Amino acid sequence: MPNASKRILVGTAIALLAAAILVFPSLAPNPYILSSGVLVLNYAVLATSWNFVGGFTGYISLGHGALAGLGGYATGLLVVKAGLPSFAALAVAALLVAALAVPLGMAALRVRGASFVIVSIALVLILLLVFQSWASFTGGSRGLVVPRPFDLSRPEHHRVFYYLFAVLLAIAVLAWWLIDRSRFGLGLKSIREDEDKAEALGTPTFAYKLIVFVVSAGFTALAGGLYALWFGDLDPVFQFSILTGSYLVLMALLGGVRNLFGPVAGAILVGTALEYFKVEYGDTPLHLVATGVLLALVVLFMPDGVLPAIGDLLKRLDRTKKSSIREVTAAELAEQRKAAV
Amino acid sequence: MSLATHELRKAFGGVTALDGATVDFHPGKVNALIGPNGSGKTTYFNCVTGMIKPDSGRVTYKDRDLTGKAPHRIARAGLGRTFQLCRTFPRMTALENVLAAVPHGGLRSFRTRSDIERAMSWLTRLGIEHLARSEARDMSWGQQKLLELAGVLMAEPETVLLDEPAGGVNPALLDRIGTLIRELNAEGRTFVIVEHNMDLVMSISDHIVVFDRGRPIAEGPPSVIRSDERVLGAYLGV
Amino acid sequence: MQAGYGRAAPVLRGFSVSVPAGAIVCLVGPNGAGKSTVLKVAGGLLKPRDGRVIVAGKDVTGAGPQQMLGHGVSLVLQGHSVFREMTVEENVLLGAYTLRDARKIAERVAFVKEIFPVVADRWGSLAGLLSGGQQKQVEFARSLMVDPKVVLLDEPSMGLDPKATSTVFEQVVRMRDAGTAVLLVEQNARRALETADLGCVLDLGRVHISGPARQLLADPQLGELYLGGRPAEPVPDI
Amino acid sequence: LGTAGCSGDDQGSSGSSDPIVVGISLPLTGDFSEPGKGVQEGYEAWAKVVNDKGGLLGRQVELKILDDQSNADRVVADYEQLIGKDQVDLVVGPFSTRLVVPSARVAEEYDMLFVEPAGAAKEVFEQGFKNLFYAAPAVANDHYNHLAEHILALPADQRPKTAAYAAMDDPFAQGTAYGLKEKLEAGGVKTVVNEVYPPNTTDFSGIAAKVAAAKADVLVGGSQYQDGVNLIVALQQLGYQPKLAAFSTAPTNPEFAKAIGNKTTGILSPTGYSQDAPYESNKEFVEKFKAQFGKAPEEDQANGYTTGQVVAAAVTAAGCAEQGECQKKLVDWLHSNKVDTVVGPLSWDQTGKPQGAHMIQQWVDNDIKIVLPADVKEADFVYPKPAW
Amino acid sequence: MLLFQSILLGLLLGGLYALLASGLTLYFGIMRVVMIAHSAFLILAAYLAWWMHDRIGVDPLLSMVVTVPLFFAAGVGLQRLLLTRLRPATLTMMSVLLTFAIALTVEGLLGYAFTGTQRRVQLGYSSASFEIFGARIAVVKLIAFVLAVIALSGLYVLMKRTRFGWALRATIQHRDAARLLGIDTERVAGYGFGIGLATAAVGGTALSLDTTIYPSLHWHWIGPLMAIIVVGGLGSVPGAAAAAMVLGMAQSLLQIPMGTTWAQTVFYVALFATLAFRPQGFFGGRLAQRF
Ligand SMILES: Nc1ncnc2c1ncn2[C@@H]1O[C@H](COP(=O)(O)OP(=O)(O)OP(=O)(O)O)[C@@H](O)[C@H]1O
Ligand SMILES: Nc1ncnc2c1ncn2[C@@H]1O[C@H](COP(=O)(O)OP(=O)(O)OP(=O)(O)O)[C@@H](O)[C@H]1O
Ligand SMILES: CC(C)C[C@H](N)C(=O)O
Ligand SMILES: [Mg+2]
Ligand SMILES: [Mg+2]
Repeated sequence: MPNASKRILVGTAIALLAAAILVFPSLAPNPYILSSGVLVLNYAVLATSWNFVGGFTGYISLGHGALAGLGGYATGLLVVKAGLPSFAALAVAALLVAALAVPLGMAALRVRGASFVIVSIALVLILLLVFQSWASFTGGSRGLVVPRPFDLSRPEHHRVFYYLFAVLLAIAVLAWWLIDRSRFGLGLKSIREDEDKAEALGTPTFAYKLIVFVVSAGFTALAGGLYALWFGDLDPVFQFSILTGSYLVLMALLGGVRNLFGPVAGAILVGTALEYFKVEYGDTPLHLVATGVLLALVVLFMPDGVLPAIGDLLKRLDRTKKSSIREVTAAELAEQRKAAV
Repeated sequence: MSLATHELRKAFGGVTALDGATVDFHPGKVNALIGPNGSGKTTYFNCVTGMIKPDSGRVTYKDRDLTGKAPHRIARAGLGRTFQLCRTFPRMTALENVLAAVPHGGLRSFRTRSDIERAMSWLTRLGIEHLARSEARDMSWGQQKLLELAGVLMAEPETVLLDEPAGGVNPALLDRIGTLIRELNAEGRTFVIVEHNMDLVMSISDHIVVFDRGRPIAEGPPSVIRSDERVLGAYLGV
Repeated sequence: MQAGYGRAAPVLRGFSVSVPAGAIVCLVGPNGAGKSTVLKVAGGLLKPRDGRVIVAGKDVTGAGPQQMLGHGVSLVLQGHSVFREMTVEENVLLGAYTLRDARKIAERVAFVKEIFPVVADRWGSLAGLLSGGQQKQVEFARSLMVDPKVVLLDEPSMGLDPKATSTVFEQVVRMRDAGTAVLLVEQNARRALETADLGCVLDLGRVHISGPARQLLADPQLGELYLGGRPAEPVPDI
Repeated sequence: LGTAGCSGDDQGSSGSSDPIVVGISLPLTGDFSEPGKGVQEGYEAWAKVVNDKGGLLGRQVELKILDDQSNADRVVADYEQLIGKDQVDLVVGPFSTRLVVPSARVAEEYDMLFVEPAGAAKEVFEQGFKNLFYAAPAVANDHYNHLAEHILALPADQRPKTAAYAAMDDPFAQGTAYGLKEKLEAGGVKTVVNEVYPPNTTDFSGIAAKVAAAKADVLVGGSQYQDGVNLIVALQQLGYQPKLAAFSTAPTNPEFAKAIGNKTTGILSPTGYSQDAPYESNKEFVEKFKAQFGKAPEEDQANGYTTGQVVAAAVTAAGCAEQGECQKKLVDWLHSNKVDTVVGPLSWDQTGKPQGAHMIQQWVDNDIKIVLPADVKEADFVYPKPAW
Repeated sequence: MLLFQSILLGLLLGGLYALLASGLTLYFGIMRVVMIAHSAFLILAAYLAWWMHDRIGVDPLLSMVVTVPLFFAAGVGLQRLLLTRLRPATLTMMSVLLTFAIALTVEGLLGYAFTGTQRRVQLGYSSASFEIFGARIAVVKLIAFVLAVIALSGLYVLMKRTRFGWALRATIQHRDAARLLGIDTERVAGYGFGIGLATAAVGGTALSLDTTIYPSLHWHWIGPLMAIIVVGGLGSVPGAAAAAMVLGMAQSLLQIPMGTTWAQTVFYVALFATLAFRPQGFFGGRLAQRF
């Protein structure tokens, strides 16, 4: 019974969220709010993409910003240098980044825990160096200008991309859900808990990690590429930034990494908070302090995220206490068993 | 011939953990592997299941060479194992822990009725069904030990390698586990059990291999081992 | 005494035990009964929700492990608690962390090296690289470095081979003879009860039966339920 | 700078007494914060001067300034906000080429006039912007034109033979250095070292070692500020003495002399602005600026002020200042007219590129003075440079 | 000549890297904490040195009298107030995020207090140097190097030879067991963290002698330092020192043919090579986790 009511609750929540996302553009009072909406959706896709790796396998990557940057640059370069149509370029770019994620993942996923985090940071820094230095190809610090896919007025441009991001988000969330309920997903989660044990139980851990890393990279690249088409100006310093990567982690954590909509909720919260800090403390570096403090609070007091915290709260209101201790003595158990035989 | 190793050797720096272990386990039987602390039993399991690579020697299973294969491949070939220091998935519930051992297969949902029923029945057989929805990290040592056993049995490997299944398990329950092992063996499963609890070993095994310093020094049925002098000297300490 | 973890239901529900100096009290019970929890409370790792811990007539409820050590209470944990990335030497010497008397330490070191040969053999290697049983031995050796008034041992024989098990039980007896109060948790229940003076069966966080160890051992009903034997009359539950 | 809220008054038609709101995003924090703040002062000085005189078209001028944290993504959002949400009447540019390019695109797409104080690199003018105007005399690549002419005019035996270039990886900084490099190479001065370093470089000993080992006659630093100082100190540590050393922007900074141990004599730098320049409005600017901020204006401040002047000229001529049709009028007017500013008369080609040249300053007797071109010089060109 | 000069420069640079990396190694190897904020504190120390020099006029080296104890105390505080709250099971991962947050906070506060302007200590001997075998060594760089060597040796002795060092390592490996042996784990862990942070104070002072500082500079240091500790073998102080020297030298030498930017990639190339060929690091082994 609690299962059914829970399902109804979740169902309504999803419907409400979807409806809110869909009607937002028509309620947005001006193009600026709309463009902020695009940004938040972009964050939501990125955080959800991050969560394929972070949520399932427990490998925390601070380097996903770099994958998004790669997606953006690949899309841009394919349009500019190869003359591909924008969305063909986007698709090819995502495939390229996914392909590149194979060797990257093979190197990075060999190590666990802290080493992996370090590798992911290194990934950002090395790509930054390469994209800055290899100016003849990437445009270097001059940046890369990605032509607009549609000839639309700016507000219309925002609106179209808003819906494109919404579609991408829906696909990413769906993919996450599919994996979450699958055996593949359970295998990934067992990696998160104890990799050796999982392997001994027959899970091809390396292949699993690699597959999910590639999937994650693909979605991240799609988001990055779509962002490039929307935004138009790429600069290595901002495309390959640890800060972006860490915002994704913050969002996913804040929302809850074990939860389908955790990253989305986190993106909405953090995205809005970032805007707010900017407005409030915009002319001082205190926005960094605010971000830092927020992150610290989440890590210290809500390491499982907001959604699970709310879930716990609901559970606590629910009176029925659960306990792990056995409620019958060994003797009673023996009796029961005898009766059952 | 099922699980066998030939001249398996493994040294860690100066310590020779396995020193030419040639062993042949009897298929369809309950085999025991005993020996003093540090005689190389766990290392032997690790080599067999691919967790570490032997320096030399061969591991074969049903005439297939498994030496140096990845652990998951070996597991899929039909060898399941438990760990001496019990290893459960701490933040997964007991039920999920057991389900995680179901052979994996793509995006199909794991929440099939039969899987769950099977998992629950294993928990019940090991006396921890009341913990199905508790996370493993909240369990006592012995409970985790049992949970791990349930996990490996869920995978239904043809050959089950158990590293000290009795460590920390209540003796009353242990009797039941002994019975369970015999039952499963009767269904055709092969067991290789590392254990220091001689009562258990002597009562359930058909064939015993005794290790000392990384190699077998004796083997045979319990009655023979019980009175083997080398075993008495090296292991039982009498 | 009442105790539990986090917000979950209590694990110990009105449990009391007293351990006279110069006696071994053995605590047995099914997995998850709360034995380890009793020791953790007594050792100061877990604060009881209700009830008191009394050492030598003094109420020390709520004291941390460091203070408990000051009161002469020493606890050896269940499972493996060696410092894996430190050498055996460092592990053993850390056992004497609170001692300052170099000569006494040297004496103790010589003593543990003698009774556990593996400690001497592997003096310089990292403890984490030893086999499971070897680690257990190092751990026990570490606990022998001090002379506490009260020793709490959580399954000290788990994973040990028969020889080492005997050594451990000998040492427990030696401690008792030296006037130490020993509270021993064991799943190797028959052996433990043979050694102990008093026995106490714990189930569901309560004392089920307690009495002289020999008497418990002889009780056929207890045997079936907790030691492997015949069932006793059920105790009503709330 | 308490400025207009978010009310977004949509009917700011000319003739009303509402203030004219000018929207600006500036890098007040982050990498470009120092020059960013300089430009801010320039803007504020301009607004005060205009308002003291009764405003533009009889309306007061109000600045709405946002901080973009030196971040290109932010700067776009800022202009998006200024134009879309705050409905400002006019926008003017941020500091630095890196931020100008993306923000100019937003203005372009909302059909807004975009006069900017600091997008000097040539990339700015290659984007096809139709509404952009750079409010300074010359683009980066032309900053050293006078110096190049002078060097190449030296008698053959005095003329330097080799040159070393070290430039920050930044379109502007590289633009200045490479503008000179191109001309010197064409004139036969051999390039012996050509180094590019990322903006965040702090350790210059490696670059310095290369330059010192090559013993180049001329050293050209494509620098912003601190990197120039660091490079000089590293070179001093290695005992390298060039005959001629030129750095973009760094030497004009008030802290410069002290930072390199006062061994400044002979160091060169291009500038688009001089406090003593004879242009009509300049005297007023220097005077009022000093009164307002208690210090003399530098180049960054002048650039901000100039930007204001350019916009003001267009608004006055077109007789309007609001979003919509009016912006086109402003743009058209600027394309076909010349504006008198504190850096001299400015006019632009179709891409918004100004048509002037920079002057060359040199440290002489603990002061920085204009030495080139000869017709406006305040001191004689020192060559070769004394040891530092 | 250029080669010899570059080798010298590489050596001096390597010394500084070694000191800073060993602080990181301390947290990680001994405490399983990935301390992203280490370089933020490094910059903070440099700022304090600069500030004292600028305001009070004392030599930056003297600032250590204040910063080293201050940082030690701050480290103890951080550990006791924040890091202890993390669950042991997820300590490593969560510590990354927590210390990342601390880094952001420090950076923001630095920016707030001192603005984003680049700062540099101006000393009478900033550009002084002396010559050996035709190459020049700047006095400030030599001082920084000597500081690094002293701090590094002190650290090594402390960890391997003192009771405190043992207690610290025991605490990290099995906290409950350590408590049961009478070790005051809270205090010990706090001190351990304090010592790590104190190395940042020394390093920051050394850094301030010869480079520019600005609030976001710490990002610039994180990458190379992290790469060094992986190449050196996570947790090994001598390993970190050796890797730092080798990589510092390599960076310096590679600058000759490749230029500044590409030369920086040597750290990451080394990092990836390490992972490919010797994941446990080139200069120190780690336990196999399996059992
Ligand atoms: N990773 C390792 N590195 C170094 N030495 C090791 C390693 N693993 C095991 N050894 C050594 O190899 C020997 C055999 O260890 P193993 O764990 O196989 O013993 P075991 O027979 O399982 O003993 P126990 O009954 O105590 O579990 C021991 O001396 C141990 O110290
Ligand atoms: N950290 C914990 N959090 C929550 N519950 C716990 C925790 N540790 C133990 N428990 C629960 O408390 C009960 C008693 O555990 P305890 O470890 O004391 O049992 P035990 O008698 O020592 O069992 P074993 O023989 O298996 O070691 C168990 O039901 C267990 O599920
Ligand atoms: C002349 C300067 C104001 C130009 C500016 N530094 C730029 O990046 O374009
Ligand atoms: Mg073993
Ligand atoms: Mg227990």
